[in-house]
Amino acid sequence: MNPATHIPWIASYLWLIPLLPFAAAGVSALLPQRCRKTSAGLAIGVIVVSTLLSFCALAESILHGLEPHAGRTWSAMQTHEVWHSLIEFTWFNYGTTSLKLGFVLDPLTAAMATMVSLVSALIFIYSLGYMSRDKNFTRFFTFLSLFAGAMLGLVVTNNLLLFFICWELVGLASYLLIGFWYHRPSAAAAAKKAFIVTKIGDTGFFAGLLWLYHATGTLQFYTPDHTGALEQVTALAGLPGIMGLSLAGTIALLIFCGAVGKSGQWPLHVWLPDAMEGPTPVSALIHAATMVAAGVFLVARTYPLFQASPQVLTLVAWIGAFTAIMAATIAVAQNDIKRILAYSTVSQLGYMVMGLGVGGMAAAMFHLLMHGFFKALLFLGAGSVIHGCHNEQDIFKMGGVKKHMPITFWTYFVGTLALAGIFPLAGFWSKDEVLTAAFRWGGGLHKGPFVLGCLGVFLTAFYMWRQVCLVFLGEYRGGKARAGHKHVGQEEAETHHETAPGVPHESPAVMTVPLIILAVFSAFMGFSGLPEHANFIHHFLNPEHAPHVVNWFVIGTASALAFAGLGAGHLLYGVKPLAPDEPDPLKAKLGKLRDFLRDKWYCDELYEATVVRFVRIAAVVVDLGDRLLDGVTVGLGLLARGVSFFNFKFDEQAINCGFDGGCGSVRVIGRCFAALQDGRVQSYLRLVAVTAAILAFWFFLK
Amino acid sequence: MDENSHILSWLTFTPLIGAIVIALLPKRNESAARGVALFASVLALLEALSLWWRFDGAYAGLQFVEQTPWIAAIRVDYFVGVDGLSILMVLLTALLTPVALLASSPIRKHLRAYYALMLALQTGLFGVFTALNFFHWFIFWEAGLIPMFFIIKLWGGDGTERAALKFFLYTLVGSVALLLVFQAIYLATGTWDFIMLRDLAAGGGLAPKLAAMLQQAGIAITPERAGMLLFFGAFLGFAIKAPVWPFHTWLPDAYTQAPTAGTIMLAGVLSKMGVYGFLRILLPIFPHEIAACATPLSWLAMLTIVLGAFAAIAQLDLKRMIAYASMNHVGYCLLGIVAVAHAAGGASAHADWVNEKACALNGAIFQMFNHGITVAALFMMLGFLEERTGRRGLEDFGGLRAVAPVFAALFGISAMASIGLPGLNGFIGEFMIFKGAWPVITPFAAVSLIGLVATAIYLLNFIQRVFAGPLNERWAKFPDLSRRELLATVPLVALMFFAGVCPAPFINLTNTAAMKLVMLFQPAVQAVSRVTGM
Amino acid sequence: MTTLAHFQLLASMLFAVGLFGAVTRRNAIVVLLSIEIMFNAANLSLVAFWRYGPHPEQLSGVVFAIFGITIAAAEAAVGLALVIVIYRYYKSIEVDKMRSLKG
Amino acid sequence: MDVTFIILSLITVVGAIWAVTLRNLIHGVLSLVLFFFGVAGFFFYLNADFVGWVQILVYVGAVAILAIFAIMLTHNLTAKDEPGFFSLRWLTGMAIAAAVGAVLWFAIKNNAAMLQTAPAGVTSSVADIGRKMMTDWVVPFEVVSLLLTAAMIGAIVIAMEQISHRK
Repeated sequence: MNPATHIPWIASYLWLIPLLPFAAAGVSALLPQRCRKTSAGLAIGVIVVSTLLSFCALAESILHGLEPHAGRTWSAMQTHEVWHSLIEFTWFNYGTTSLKLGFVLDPLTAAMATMVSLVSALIFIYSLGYMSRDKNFTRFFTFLSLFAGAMLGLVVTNNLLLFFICWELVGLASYLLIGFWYHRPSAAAAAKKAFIVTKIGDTGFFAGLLWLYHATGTLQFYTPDHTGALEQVTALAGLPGIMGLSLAGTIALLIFCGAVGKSGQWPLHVWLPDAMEGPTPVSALIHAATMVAAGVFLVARTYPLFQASPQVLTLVAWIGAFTAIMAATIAVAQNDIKRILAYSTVSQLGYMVMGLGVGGMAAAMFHLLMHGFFKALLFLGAGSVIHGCHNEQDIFKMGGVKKHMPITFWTYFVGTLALAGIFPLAGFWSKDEVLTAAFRWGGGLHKGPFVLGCLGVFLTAFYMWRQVCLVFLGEYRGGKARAGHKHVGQEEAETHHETAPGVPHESPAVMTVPLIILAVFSAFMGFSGLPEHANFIHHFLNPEHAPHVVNWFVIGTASALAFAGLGAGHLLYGVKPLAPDEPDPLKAKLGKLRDFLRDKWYCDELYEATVVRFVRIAAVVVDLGDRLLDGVTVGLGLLARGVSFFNFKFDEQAINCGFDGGCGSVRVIGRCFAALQDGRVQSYLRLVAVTAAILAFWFFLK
Repeated sequence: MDENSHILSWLTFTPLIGAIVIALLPKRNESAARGVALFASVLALLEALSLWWRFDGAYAGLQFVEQTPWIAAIRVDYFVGVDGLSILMVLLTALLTPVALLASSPIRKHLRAYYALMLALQTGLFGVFTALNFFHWFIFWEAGLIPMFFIIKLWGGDGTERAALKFFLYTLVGSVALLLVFQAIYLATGTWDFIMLRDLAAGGGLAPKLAAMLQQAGIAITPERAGMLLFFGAFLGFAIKAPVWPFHTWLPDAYTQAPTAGTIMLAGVLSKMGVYGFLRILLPIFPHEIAACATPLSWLAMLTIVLGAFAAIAQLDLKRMIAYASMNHVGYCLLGIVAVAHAAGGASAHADWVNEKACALNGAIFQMFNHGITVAALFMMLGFLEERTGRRGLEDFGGLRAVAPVFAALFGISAMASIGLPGLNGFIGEFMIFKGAWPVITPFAAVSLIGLVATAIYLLNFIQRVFAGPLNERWAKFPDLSRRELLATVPLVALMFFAGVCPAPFINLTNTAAMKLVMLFQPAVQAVSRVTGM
Repeated sequence: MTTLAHFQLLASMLFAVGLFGAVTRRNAIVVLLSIEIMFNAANLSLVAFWRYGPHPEQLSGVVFAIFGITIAAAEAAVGLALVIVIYRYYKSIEVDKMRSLKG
Repeated sequence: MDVTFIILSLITVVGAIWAVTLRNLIHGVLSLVLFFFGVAGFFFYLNADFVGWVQILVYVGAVAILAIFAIMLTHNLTAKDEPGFFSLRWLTGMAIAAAVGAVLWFAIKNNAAMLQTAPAGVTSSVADIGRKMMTDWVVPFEVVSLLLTAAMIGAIVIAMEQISHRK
């Protein structure tokens, strides 16, 4: 770093944003379980400080980002480049060189850090209420802090390796939190599944990282002298990679593997719905608002590599579009409130990935930020409903909750409309951006993602309204005391025996206040991305590619489809509220197709039958091979014993038995010789000596 | 550097003195053996730490050298010293022995013999890692083998006969191969000295001498083949010890049957003897041969990694599982070493092969250290598990986290270090190895990445079956770690964090030596970048 | 002067003594040791042949003797191990009691 | 026939005879050691110094010690119920030994080449032997090495399997 250039103070202290939560996690890991208040207070206090720092970073970058060449440029920036400010340090030396890590402050970082820390802070506070009776409360906040630290770390880093490190730590935190109720076999299995499935993607990411490191000699995204990994893309695009791609394309593809795993894209989406085994705040924080968006953020961060390879971008777009539509169809046929939201998350992530693939990086990031707010809102709302309905998660056993939980209802309602993309809520603007980008992508087959995306809008609106109708409208269907709560965990059950069972109840303020704040954000944040003129977000994140034209066709189609979806949902579920135990009307309408959707396109079964089975068989085969090898070595030693045993048996069975009967005369002669052969060694020796002596004499005399 | 301090000799023989003291203890005073052993091993640890303190990482040559003629007739010197290749191994040995002794409480019979053998083993290990003359290096090498054999046999589990015998025969074959190789080398060159042999080999003088010697014996052989022949012999010796697939079948039995402390030493340190042999002997003394064999060796490294990992998935016995995991992790070291030997090729924007290879080699050495720490912790905790319950089947437990949270947490951290989670030690070594190996042997490195995923599969399976799920009522009274067990475990876990977050102090120790070794394989570059003070 | 015949006669005498022990004594250890005596006699004969032979520079006899000693050592190691095993099995080391060679 | 030869002959023959006849096994082994030394003396006498040293090392140092160990381990300090001197067994043995000895005697006596005297200047330096071993004799050398290794392993295996049986 050129010492003369001015670094804004917040860039110098950017590392504090992730480090504070890490420190909190470390301290609270050493605290005994009884220090509940200390642990929670520490976690919340620290995340609030991080949030404030993030806001400072945002302010700083807005100040500079909007006027990139207004006198106070930090390094010799070309005018078209995004403003950024760098800090770097050496981790260790090897050979004659060193491994440098660093942090970057740029608009992408600032926006993402703000969203992550803000949503995290709200969810931490919400958790105070939700987890209040859990006996591992202290650990919960430890893990949450660990998660927040890792997530913020990957946001602020300027180095792909540090990114990967935080990325893995995020995966660890996710593993720990999904398996938080470890005594449930399903939670333990889901945690393992999440870790391994994302690890598969991470391996690709790791390979891409190694390759990029070798090819560019650095892993810093940007360096003051413009030799960062992302600043050498032009050179990489000229080198050959694998499968006919350029080296840049190959690396991008490998990095995208990581994003597919973490962001739950097809074909590695299977872990995300299972991850709902974790406590609901975890689902909100990790599996809706922040962690799963890390994959999208990764692609956005390394976007120059992707831009260098149109083939990879095409793949990204189609995977995103396919995931969006597939997850949306699955969400339609689910009954579990959290699973619906989980598939909705997968679907929305598909939108973001599609947005990246079609070249709308800023649009995708915008959708990511907005989605972070409203999906966190929806999950926390769902948590509140589950809390209020005594741990019921089946939406067919809810209904009429609006009366009992008005705050939850209204905030949830805002979230639903935002997700469905209804004007003027956040989702409307961001989804519109993504669809516009897809529309502009090209003609012919390249319109595919746009069409799938539009279909997805309809389905999104439909399943969300189905949920609202079934949960909040009509009459409460879960009044009867149910003997077995199939989803109820011990801890979750313990959290509310203060109210009588049977009637839903509103959640405490510590839970509703975060809902209200998030609802406000979901409602109004969209205006930061108004199209037409002064599209703030676009200018801010990616001034190079800001579209300036409003596409009324896209807006019209998307809005119409969203309203159609809401209408269809209302027709099926809203007009005539369902009675208790009445089957899903969708069953009649879709028939076998519904089973297919309810069973998630049989993805799990398919993987079980192919990948998992393959690994199992491979392991067994390797193990057998090993035993065989062992057998060969040991067997060589045993071979001699085996041969003699066989020989013995042969003598015993074939020779002795066969000849015994008919050889009486032979026996007589045999007995004579047998007398000679008395089994004493020395007799033989004598015989040998005498024979030798006689033979020698005979030899001499001859 | 104080050349006359004899610190290495003191370090090497401190445990032996302890062993002799134990042997002289009166029989009724058996329990004192434990105290004496601990004292001697802690003393050795302190000496090793002082060695570390005084070690100059920037100096590429040997330090604390002691050289005196010993058997003049066959030119055997007592010649010891440490450099960056061995300092971490000396530290590892010094560190793990007290830990293993702390984990020895299940030993109930023949206490004196047990502790004396453990200390003798430590002396053997120190000797192997400091000796620079084949003759007494080999004596120590064997001296490490014999106590181990008895430890497995006398204090091991039910199947010790087979395990001990297999261990003994396998390693004996390796030792005989090594001995023959060095006899031939001695006859051809008249020296046992590793350093002289390295210089000779670097000048290309070793193989012709060998061929000449064999020709004199009436065997017509080209220098290339002569060198290759001896390389294979030495390779066999180290491949069995490491072990490298397919010379590994002694490993699961020996690791499983040995008592906990024995397994800690076997997996933690003895397996490093093989890899150390690659560093100290195969790379410097057979540079051309190992370079010529780099591709087959890459196959072996890859197979060791992948097959080890898959075999671990299939195991239902936890100790066997971790045994295969250990093999899998040693495979990474080998991958890094092979990358150094491989003739680098291909186009690249930054064809900085020396640094790539130095990275791989540093990574391999660091991985040896890390793996020693991690696998020792894993085996130790498995030992605690077995000690408490008498079981070690994958399906015998369940939900232990509820009753033993500290145990679960420490085990989880160790498992994560083994998986290679960033922030813990395993990641640094693996990252550096892969970083260096990737450009050199891309296909092998890429396939080896499967090993990383497979490691996650079996270790998470382990955690899920043993620590998560509903509590197996049978173990409702399972005690959490005692103070003594914490004393043995926590330092290792702390070291995992430290090495994972601040690898620089460790890599600084090894870097110059690694660079020097890499330069042997990059003669063209040597002329240009002579920066490391050869 | 000592001629080659002196050595050969001495060697044959020692061989005969060893043979006597081997066929006479019952104790397996003594039998083994008698065999060692026979080995020694043979080695003595070989060395003497070398010393008196036409091509001493070939060193054949010496080398043979060394091989002989090696083999005798191997034989002694295995033999005495066997004796110990046999003792454990039969609780005796009398060769007469070992009759498993009988067909 | 010089004095050295006579003394050495006495030592060896007496040692050998004691070794095969004494009842006390320990005494027998000690006589055997005497015999071994005698043979070693002959080797020195014949200018085969190296063989002599090897003889002492291997026989006195290893074989005799091994034998003593075997005696101790089998608790067999004296050979009990060994038949007397004039038993049939001993007489047969002597007859056989005498027959074989006679054959050899006969062979030696009838060979004129046996009467030659020792040429001067015949030596066997260690270096020469080593060179021969590693050149002309390298294959037998390796075979014998292998045999020795196999014997070592075999001895260990044999002794060890019994331990496992006992358990």
